Amino acid sequence: MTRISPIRLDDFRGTNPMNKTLLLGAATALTFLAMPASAQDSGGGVPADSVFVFNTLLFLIGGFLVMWMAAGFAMLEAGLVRSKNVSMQCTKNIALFSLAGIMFTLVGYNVLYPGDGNWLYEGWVGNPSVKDIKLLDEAGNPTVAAGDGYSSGSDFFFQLMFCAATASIVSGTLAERIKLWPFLIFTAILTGLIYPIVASWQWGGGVLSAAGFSDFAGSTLVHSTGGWAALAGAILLGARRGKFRDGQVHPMPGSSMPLATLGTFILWLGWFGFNGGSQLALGSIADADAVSQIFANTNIAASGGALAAMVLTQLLYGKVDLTMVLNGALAGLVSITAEPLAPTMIEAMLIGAIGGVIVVFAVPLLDKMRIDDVVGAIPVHLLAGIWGTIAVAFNTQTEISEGVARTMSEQVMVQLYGIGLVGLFTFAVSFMLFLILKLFVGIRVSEEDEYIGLDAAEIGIEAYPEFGKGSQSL
Amino acid sequence: MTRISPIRLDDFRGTNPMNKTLLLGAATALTFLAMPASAQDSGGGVPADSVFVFNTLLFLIGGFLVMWMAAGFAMLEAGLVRSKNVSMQCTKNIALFSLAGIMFTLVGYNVLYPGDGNWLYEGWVGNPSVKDIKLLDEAGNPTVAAGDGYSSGSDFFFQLMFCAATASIVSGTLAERIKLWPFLIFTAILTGLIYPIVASWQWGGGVLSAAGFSDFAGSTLVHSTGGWAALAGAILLGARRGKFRDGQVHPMPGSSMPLATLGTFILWLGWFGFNGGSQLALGSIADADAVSQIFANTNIAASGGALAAMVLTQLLYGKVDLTMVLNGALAGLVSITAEPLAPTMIEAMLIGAIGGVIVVFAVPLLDKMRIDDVVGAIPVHLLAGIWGTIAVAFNTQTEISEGVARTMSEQVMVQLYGIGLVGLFTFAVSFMLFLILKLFVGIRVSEEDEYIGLDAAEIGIEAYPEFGKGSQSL
Amino acid sequence: MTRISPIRLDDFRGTNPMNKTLLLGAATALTFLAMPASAQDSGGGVPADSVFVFNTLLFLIGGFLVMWMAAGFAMLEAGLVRSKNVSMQCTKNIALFSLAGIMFTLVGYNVLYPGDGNWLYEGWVGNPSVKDIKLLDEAGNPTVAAGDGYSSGSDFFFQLMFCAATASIVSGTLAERIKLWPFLIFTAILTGLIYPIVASWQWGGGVLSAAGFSDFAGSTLVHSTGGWAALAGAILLGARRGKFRDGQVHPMPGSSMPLATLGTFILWLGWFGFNGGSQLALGSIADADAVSQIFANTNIAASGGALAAMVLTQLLYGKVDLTMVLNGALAGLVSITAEPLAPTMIEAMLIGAIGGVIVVFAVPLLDKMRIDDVVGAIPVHLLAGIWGTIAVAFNTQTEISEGVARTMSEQVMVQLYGIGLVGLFTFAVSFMLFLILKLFVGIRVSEEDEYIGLDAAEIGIEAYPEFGKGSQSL
Amino acid sequence: MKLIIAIIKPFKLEEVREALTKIGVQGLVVTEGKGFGRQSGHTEIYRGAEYAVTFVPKLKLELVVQDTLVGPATEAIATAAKTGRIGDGKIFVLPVDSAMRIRTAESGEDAL
Amino acid sequence: MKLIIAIIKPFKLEEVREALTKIGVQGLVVTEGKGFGRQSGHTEIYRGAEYAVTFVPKLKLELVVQDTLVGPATEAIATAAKTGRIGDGKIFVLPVDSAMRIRTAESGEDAL
Amino acid sequence: MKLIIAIIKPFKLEEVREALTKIGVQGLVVTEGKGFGRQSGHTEIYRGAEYAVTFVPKLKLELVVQDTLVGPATEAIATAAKTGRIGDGKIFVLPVDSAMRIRTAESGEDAL
Ligand SMILES: Nc1ncnc2c1ncn2[C@@H]1O[C@H](COP(=O)(O)OP(=O)(O)O)[C@@H](O)[C@H]1O
Ligand SMILES: Nc1ncnc2c1ncn2[C@@H]1O[C@H](COP(=O)(O)OP(=O)(O)O)[C@@H](O)[C@H]1O
Ligand SMILES: Nc1ncnc2c1ncn2[C@@H]1O[C@H](COP(=O)(O)OP(=O)(O)O)[C@@H](O)[C@H]1O
Repeated sequence: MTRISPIRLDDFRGTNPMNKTLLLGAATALTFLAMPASAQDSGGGVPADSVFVFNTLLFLIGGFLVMWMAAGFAMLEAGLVRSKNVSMQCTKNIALFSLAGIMFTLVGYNVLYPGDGNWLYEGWVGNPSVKDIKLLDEAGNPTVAAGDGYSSGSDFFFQLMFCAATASIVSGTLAERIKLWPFLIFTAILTGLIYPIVASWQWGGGVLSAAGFSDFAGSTLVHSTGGWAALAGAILLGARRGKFRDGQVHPMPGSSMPLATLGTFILWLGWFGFNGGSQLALGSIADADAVSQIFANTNIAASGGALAAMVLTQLLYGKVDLTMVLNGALAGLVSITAEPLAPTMIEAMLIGAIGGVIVVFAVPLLDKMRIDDVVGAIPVHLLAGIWGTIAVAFNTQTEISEGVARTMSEQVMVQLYGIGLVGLFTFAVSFMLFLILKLFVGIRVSEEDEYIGLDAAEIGIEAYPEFGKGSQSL
Repeated sequence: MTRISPIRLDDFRGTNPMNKTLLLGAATALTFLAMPASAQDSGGGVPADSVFVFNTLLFLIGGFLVMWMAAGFAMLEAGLVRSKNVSMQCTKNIALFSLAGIMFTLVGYNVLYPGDGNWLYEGWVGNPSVKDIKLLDEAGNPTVAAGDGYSSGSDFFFQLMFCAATASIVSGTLAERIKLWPFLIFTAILTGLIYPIVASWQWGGGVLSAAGFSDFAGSTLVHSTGGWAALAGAILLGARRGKFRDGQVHPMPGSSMPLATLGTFILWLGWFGFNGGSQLALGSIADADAVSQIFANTNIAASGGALAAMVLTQLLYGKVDLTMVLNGALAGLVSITAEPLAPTMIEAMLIGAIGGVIVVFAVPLLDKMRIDDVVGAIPVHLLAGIWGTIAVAFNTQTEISEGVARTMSEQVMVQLYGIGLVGLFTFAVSFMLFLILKLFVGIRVSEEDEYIGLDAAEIGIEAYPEFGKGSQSL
Repeated sequence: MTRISPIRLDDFRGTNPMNKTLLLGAATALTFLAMPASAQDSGGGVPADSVFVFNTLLFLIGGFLVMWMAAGFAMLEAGLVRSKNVSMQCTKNIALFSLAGIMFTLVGYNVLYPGDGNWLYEGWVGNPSVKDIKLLDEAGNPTVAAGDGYSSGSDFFFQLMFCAATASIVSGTLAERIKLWPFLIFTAILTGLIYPIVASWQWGGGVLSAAGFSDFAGSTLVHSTGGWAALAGAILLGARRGKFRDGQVHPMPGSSMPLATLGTFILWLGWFGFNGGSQLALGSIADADAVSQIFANTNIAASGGALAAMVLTQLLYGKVDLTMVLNGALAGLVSITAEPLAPTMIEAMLIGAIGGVIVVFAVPLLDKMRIDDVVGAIPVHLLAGIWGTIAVAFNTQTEISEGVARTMSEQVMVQLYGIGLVGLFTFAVSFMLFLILKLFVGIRVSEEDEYIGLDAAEIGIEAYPEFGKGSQSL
Repeated sequence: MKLIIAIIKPFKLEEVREALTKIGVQGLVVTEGKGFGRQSGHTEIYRGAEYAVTFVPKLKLELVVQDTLVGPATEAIATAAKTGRIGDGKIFVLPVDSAMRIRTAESGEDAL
Repeated sequence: MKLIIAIIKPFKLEEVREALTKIGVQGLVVTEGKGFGRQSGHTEIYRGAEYAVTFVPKLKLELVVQDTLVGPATEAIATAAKTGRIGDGKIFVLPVDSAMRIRTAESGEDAL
Repeated sequence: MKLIIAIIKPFKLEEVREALTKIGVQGLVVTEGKGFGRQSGHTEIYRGAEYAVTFVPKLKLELVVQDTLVGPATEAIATAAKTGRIGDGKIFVLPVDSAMRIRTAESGEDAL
């Protein structure tokens, strides 16, 4: 396993130091790369304008698929919380998605893609500014040239959805006890600054990109980032009352398994956009092949994760645990996200399966540590995200942008460096932020409110007024 | 704000008087326009056949996304009615979508697109006839030339979904009390004639198009049309028994907030097809940029609407109202539908936010007027639709097809003319139709049937037989 | 009705005997066909590389839409079983989809597409081997040439989803009584061998293809295959306890009509991918027209099926039966699947409507035969599948790959031959397999387990713990 | 003290509660139940097969009242719950030995 | 008149109802309940952690019958509800002071 | 033998059950109910309109005990269910004529 894959596509999601002047957004450099293989040679190749349309279309399709993941998170979480907190969980999910859309526009996008010379601290923090897109001038002509290889609005749309996904991860872990507005304040900062800063280190051409870190679609940058923030919040919030009583774990079964299953299927579907779209280009045979490979790998990684969790829970507990199977599928997806292109399908299946195994062991482990993660987001997004990021190294020996070839163990170190940097920063900042919120606003609902449920306490809308203890049930 | 945008794309959704011979469907003229920018120049441009495929693909993707909105309406409505009417609401939604598919084929499409010389009354009513598509001849060759710029079947598919959406709007308002079959009779006429006639005035090159009216994807033509029909029905049907008792409003909480949330997310996703597909072309850099801008604007308008409703209900009632947030997101989407391309993202956000504000004030206002709109379709689709249609004028000073430039206030007048014309016609015809149905068939279920619920009374299928008062709950 | 359509596209989904050397996957030969019409001629046509990208994109979009059908089956079945079996039904659906993904990779794909010389028994059984996809070499170059016309990974992805759909069909019929693991063992063999063998007869260039059988997207190869397997299982399993008591049918109403409705809408959406993607090519005007026609026909066939079932249940029972309307829509879709391209829209509507009629009569008929099909999969997939396959002959008089023209009645015979062959093989093998499982492992849960529900008995996860009899309902 | 058990049609709950409040009843508890009686159920058709729904949704009210209130309470319920149609329900009165308010440990009629 | 309260296993409802109908019982009301008794609950595992389900689903039947029917009704219930396995349930008989049919204001045994 | 009916706050169920088990109560049945009493409900706002939620979720426990256990059981319930805040609930005791265990046909106190 010491193959050399010369130029990794994801390295070009962000800045390519040699071509800074070209950098206008996430995918610019990539297109630059893709072109020689396709558009520029017209002997049967794809003409430049067609490449532009294909790439844009990939962003748009990928973008709407990832947008759909917002519904997936909402349904998964609505299914895994108790019915007295379901309306609140729906409220948080639609609110965070809306907020992410606005914060990323107002601040985040330009922080993520500082481009050439728009860094506040070179390689570390981009300059916050509004991204107020207007692609066609008054005469209906594009404001940006075809040479960019894709419409920057489509890229924006696509990248926004990643930012929103990061926030969705947090809401699940902290469910059933965090107050609505403090949660939204945190979300605003997460989507406006924390995630964009982290992602800029790699995709914006910052320090991680320079260090040779590799994370194709964001196992670390998106999923672990969400997971670290969730972990910080979970520690500061504390567990739901009654979860850890008398030295024992007291499960609080989710209110609707079909909704949780639906949410998982939605996420699975959306992930084709998440990983496939991260190829950032579709306008050549090589790119079409790459996206196809990614689709196939993404699917089998999820399959591997789900089946691994299924077999393992059967062996461990004598019964299959559906919620673990759902988590396992998602862990498989997170695991393959750092590198969905390079592995063969069998390798992808194994990478995903290990993700599934991680979940089955990590869920009770977190319980033992008295960390209450309502939907399993920490095992799925943080831990499987770390695993997937490390696994990149096993699979490839990358010659990165600086033109340096690495051995597998060298690359493992780089990957660990990236994981550590992202973890440290995200965890520390999130912890401080939650702490400030805790001290000055309060982040946790009162004991009584938690007992009657956040739906009754904070928003006054029952999820199922006619069932169970619902007020309209007589 | 007195910019001149020379040629607005949506003006070409319908007839371009100068190119009548080319008119074969919705997008013909547009493609004609698009071509100079792309296909016809082959110096790096997109070849004509590729343009054809791209445009067709946009219609197909846009079409399946809008089709998906049918599921969104179904889930939203199933979540917002009481459980004793949920099966009926599902039945109505799948039935109306099926019926729309057939009526639009048998009558509607050709009424909507009378093309050159196929008007019954020039500019007002197209000639009804069957659109029995057969695109390939016996030898497998296309029956229509590449010069059309897109496959007419894909255009049909796309336009059909708009027709179905109009009908979906009505079913929510009239829920929980209208009889199934009279509702379906109304739906058949709405989808076969009313909507096609209204839409033909603009997109079929009729009177509104000639007047310089501008409605990119149908804030007025689709959403307000549905809203006016719903209003007429709501007035004639009367409120649900018990809703307005003793001079007070008695809310009847919806049965499932997660389903309502899911429905909203589905609609949000589908709207990318609704607005993005309405660009009607994807085969050039300008078109790809346009569709990208539309996606980005559509998303942030929804975000604005949702957050505005959230903040406002918090301020007004001290609690966030989830159902208002869901309505707010949809109102944001409706508001931006009349012009999703011209605004910058910040402008789009504001347009959407005002839509959200409208909803929060309009819902209790309707209650005060004793108009019982079960799901809030009138505020969302009719009122936000009017707002969005007017907002077009603020944003652009259009030089319309006749080559006339207008000031903002002139354009406001044209927009109001269009809003008024559509409102008058749709409301009057719908009212008469519902009146006839009321007199000759009866449109409202009996008091007892309403009490036991339409599921038990009319279709004998319980939505949740094992929960609440379900017959299988012992 | 004796038209000659010279070359049917679906004949090229599999082997073209004259071009064996080119055969590398499902769509190869098709692309070969498509090229003269588009890519090879560059006078305004689509360049070869663009064709490659278009075709690949069709597979990817089609593939993710069909993947989404897995969620549709899950929701439909979760809605139609009783609440005590809902978690199990969700478990089975996500497990079977995962398993199909792995078995098709490990064995199935290469069995389905033996290509040139990779048959175990020429024309009957392909050689099982792993399909471990790796599309780009170490240098990032495609491992397969552009001449193939599409990325083989995208084709794999698309075909996999058909395999998974076949397995989904079975799970619904056998719900509420079959044990989890034996069901999964069956699924593994169904997706690894049975379905691939059957499909290879036509799409792999085997005996049915040679015989001139015609089944565009798999009314017989996918839907009836699933239906036959379901029938075999239903007979060996026996009915749910209490379903047929005292010589009477005792209905067991499904637990959630909105979920069943959602599932149906999901399937309807996914079917555009199922049928549209089966055109296997998008890179020419003819192909774009074909896909458009297929979308329009597919939609109206579903509409026809739904409305036919609606009207018929109203006439027969005096009440519309929602579950029959849902089944009717699906039966319409299955019916048009064997030939969604050739019919005009009106013909497609009628073909679908007859599918809906079949369902309404077949559901009680199966009850009379004491065959307990929980969700109606046998009427929908097996019977409407047979009808759709026969209907191919009415519509076209095909000149098949051997260059032979047939009369309608000749083609009916060929269609019946295919239906019979697939039925015999699938039913016999499935029956034997279930029998072996019954004898050696047991396939049915105990009476007590069936009474308390599979959720409590086999997986210990309640679907709705807080509603109805749920353990958390106090 | 007596325990009054009233079985009523669900949509009459609000009226009955108001009638009881008016005569001074201070508390009661309601449970959902299914009744079987002269008011028969109905049959439904599901996927072409008929089935009987034997039981009819009812509400069961239970209230303990001092002896002097038994008459008025019974009457109040009977009046408010009556539609005159079959299935209106029943009122039963049972003897009670003792009562206690958990919060204060008051007992007897003070507990009501 | 007596009130018979029977706690039974849910799946026995139909048999019990038929048995009671046969001996002339004309009405009853059923409520869902959870029982605690010798028949213990069970434990489940959810996401790797065990929890006890202490209560077992039961149905509670209540019927007021004239004194002469107490014996037959008790016996009918006991026979129909019996499986012989733990958890079959109990039958309690309580005195009733009065009964009234809301629809007709009939009282006493006529009300049943 | 007496029937003890206790109306309690739902979250007190586990504590009450344990308290009863300790003093030797072997069985009981719980039903969900909605209470109306001094503890008033609350109002909600839905889509801009207020509505009152009059009833409060309560659990109703029923247990038949031999006479000697009536005192201890009442006390056990009262102690375990008490929060001291309004709405804690009530305990009623009613006379029971007879009891029977369906499984064994045992009767009287043996049936409990
Ligand atoms: N003997 C009885 N014991 C307890 N409940 C009864 C009895 N008879 C009837 N009920 C309850 O009263 C309800 C109404 O009784 P029913 O015979 O249907 O009509 P009506 O009250 O008009 O005589 C029944 O549904 C049942 O719940
Ligand atoms: N003393 C009691 N008072 C009221 N209900 C009881 C009592 N004992 C048992 N029950 C009810 O009867 C049901 C069956 O009792 P259990 O002790 O489990 O088995 P068995 O009836 O075979 O003795 C319990 O679940 C409970 O609902
Ligand atoms: N007279 C009564 N008969 C039956 N149940 C009662 C009676 N009074 C109160 N309850 C029940 O007890 C619950 C608590 O009573 P409430 O008056 O609210 O507070 P408290 O128990 O502190 O006096 C009520 O919700 C109701 O269910």
